[in-house]
Amino acid sequence: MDDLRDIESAIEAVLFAAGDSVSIDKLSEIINQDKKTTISILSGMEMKYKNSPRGIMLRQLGSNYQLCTKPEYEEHIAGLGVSRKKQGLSQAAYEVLSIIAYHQPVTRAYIEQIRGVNSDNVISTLAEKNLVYEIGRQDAPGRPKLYGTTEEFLRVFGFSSIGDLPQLGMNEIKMVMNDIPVD
Amino acid sequence: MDDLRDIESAIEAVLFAAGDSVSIDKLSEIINQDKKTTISILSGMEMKYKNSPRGIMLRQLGSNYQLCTKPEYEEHIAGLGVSRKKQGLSQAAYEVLSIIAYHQPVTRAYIEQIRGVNSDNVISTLAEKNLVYEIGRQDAPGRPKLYGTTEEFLRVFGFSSIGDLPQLGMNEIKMVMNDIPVD
Amino acid sequence: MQNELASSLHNACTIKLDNFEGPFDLLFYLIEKNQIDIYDIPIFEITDQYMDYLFAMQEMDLDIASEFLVMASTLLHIKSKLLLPSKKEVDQDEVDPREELIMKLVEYKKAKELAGMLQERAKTWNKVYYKLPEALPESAFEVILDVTPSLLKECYLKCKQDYHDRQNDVSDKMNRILAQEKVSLKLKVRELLTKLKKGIKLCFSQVYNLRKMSRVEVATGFLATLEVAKLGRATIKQEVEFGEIYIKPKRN
Repeated sequence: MDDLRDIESAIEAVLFAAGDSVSIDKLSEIINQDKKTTISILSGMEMKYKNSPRGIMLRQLGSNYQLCTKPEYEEHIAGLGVSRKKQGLSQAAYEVLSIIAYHQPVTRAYIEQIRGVNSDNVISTLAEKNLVYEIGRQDAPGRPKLYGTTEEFLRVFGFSSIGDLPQLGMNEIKMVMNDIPVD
Repeated sequence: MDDLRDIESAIEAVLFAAGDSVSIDKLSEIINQDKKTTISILSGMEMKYKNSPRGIMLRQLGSNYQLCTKPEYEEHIAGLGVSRKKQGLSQAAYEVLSIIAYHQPVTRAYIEQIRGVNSDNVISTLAEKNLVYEIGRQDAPGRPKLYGTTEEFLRVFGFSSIGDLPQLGMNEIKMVMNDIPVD
Repeated sequence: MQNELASSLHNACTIKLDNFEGPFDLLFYLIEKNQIDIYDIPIFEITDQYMDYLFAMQEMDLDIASEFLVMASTLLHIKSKLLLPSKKEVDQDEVDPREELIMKLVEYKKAKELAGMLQERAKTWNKVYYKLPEALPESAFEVILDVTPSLLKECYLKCKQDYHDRQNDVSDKMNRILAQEKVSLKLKVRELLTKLKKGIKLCFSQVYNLRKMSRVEVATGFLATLEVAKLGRATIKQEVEFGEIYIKPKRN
């Protein structure tokens, strides 16, 4: 199987059958190409889906890829009568999620320091919704848990990797350091 | 929504999200077209999927339509369920395999004479792994089996032929030549 | 201004009563409400407003979470620090007491901004549908052979070398056996007699050493020794069982 179009078709078939996200490693194994080639093929496909008159698209989720429908056809799909539960998150949950997303890996203590309020329950809720998970423990007294965001986080908020998060505030911090005004 | 391409995309999205088959009636309702038009759009799509480099295709099932993978990608899809595990060869296996590789065709007696130990099990294991096989029988008393290496052997070691085996140096060849045992 | 503040506080209490996630949230709300530059917080005003809010909560019999009180004391502390007459010449390097609070507020602001953005993004990406997995064939287990081609050659040469060594070992033994077979008992007797002619006592183990000759040769040597004794050309003596056998020449 050397023809690029045939490889792309095979990937489409595999991702369709999988439904779930499939790792780049697995895909490269299946199409019998090295990882680098596989990644470039997938990137090419991502663009093709985007720019072709298709109802589905390819999404990168960290080191995985998954097929999904394009958002613009939501109403048509709703016509099927499929009910789906919405990810209802509280304001507090969004705040904690943002802090974890930006500062990961991060401890509970750090989150609470930024928010100024106990965040235990909120973290549990986010973990239950599979948006954050415990990625390990900090090498510090008490070995506190470290939290990070999941693939589901990327999926729900439309990021292809953590690197996709908008860069906020770097300039602001600098500014604070330079111009502490006198009251 | 009047653009045919947009309608087709919407149908693809709907069928993808449904997973299952969807009735023509339901589809015509969703795309807001009469049944006849819907059928002709679906037939057109069926042909497009068939003739395009796609991994999926559209199938009519009575009065329903469903997306599914093309049969030719069955093996790739099967690869999803395969988990791979790396495994090495034992020292004994390497020894027997090397004697067979360099001396093929070769009898069990010859292998055992060189190694000085019973090699029955090792040969069986190598045969199970499809690295060696019985290529015939020697025209000698007892008509002993003759072993040789397989295509799988070449594939696993990355040789294109037996000629690709690591070359023996001049001194090494001398040593080997002096000691050919009597079979 | 005072009235305005009072009414905004009233609104705050009635509308947002339970909605503040924490002291930063409340502080942030006040800052936004008064359109204050986050990097230049009028600490006196903000502290007053913050305290007013807490009093209002108290009047309404609401439990005030301890975090809100911690913030109140922080604000009052900053305020008191700013009230102290500054010894400018000495304290050039002293940091603005508001700095830590500002840093925290900036972090909090970032979290808030991202939170809002996440909320927006979720709206879009919630419109996306995924497909359930197909019933896949039962999972198989594939073993990948991890092999090293160079090991083939190494193992082959090792086998050959071992074989070669064994071969040589065996032929040495064979040679010794063959050589010894040519030596008859008669020859061994003659050899021993020659040695005894020197008139020196011999140790059996030195003349017939298993390390130097084969078992058969040593056995033949033993027979030769007995033969010599029988001929009356030597006396044999063994003091201990399994001990050394001494062969002493005897003149006749």
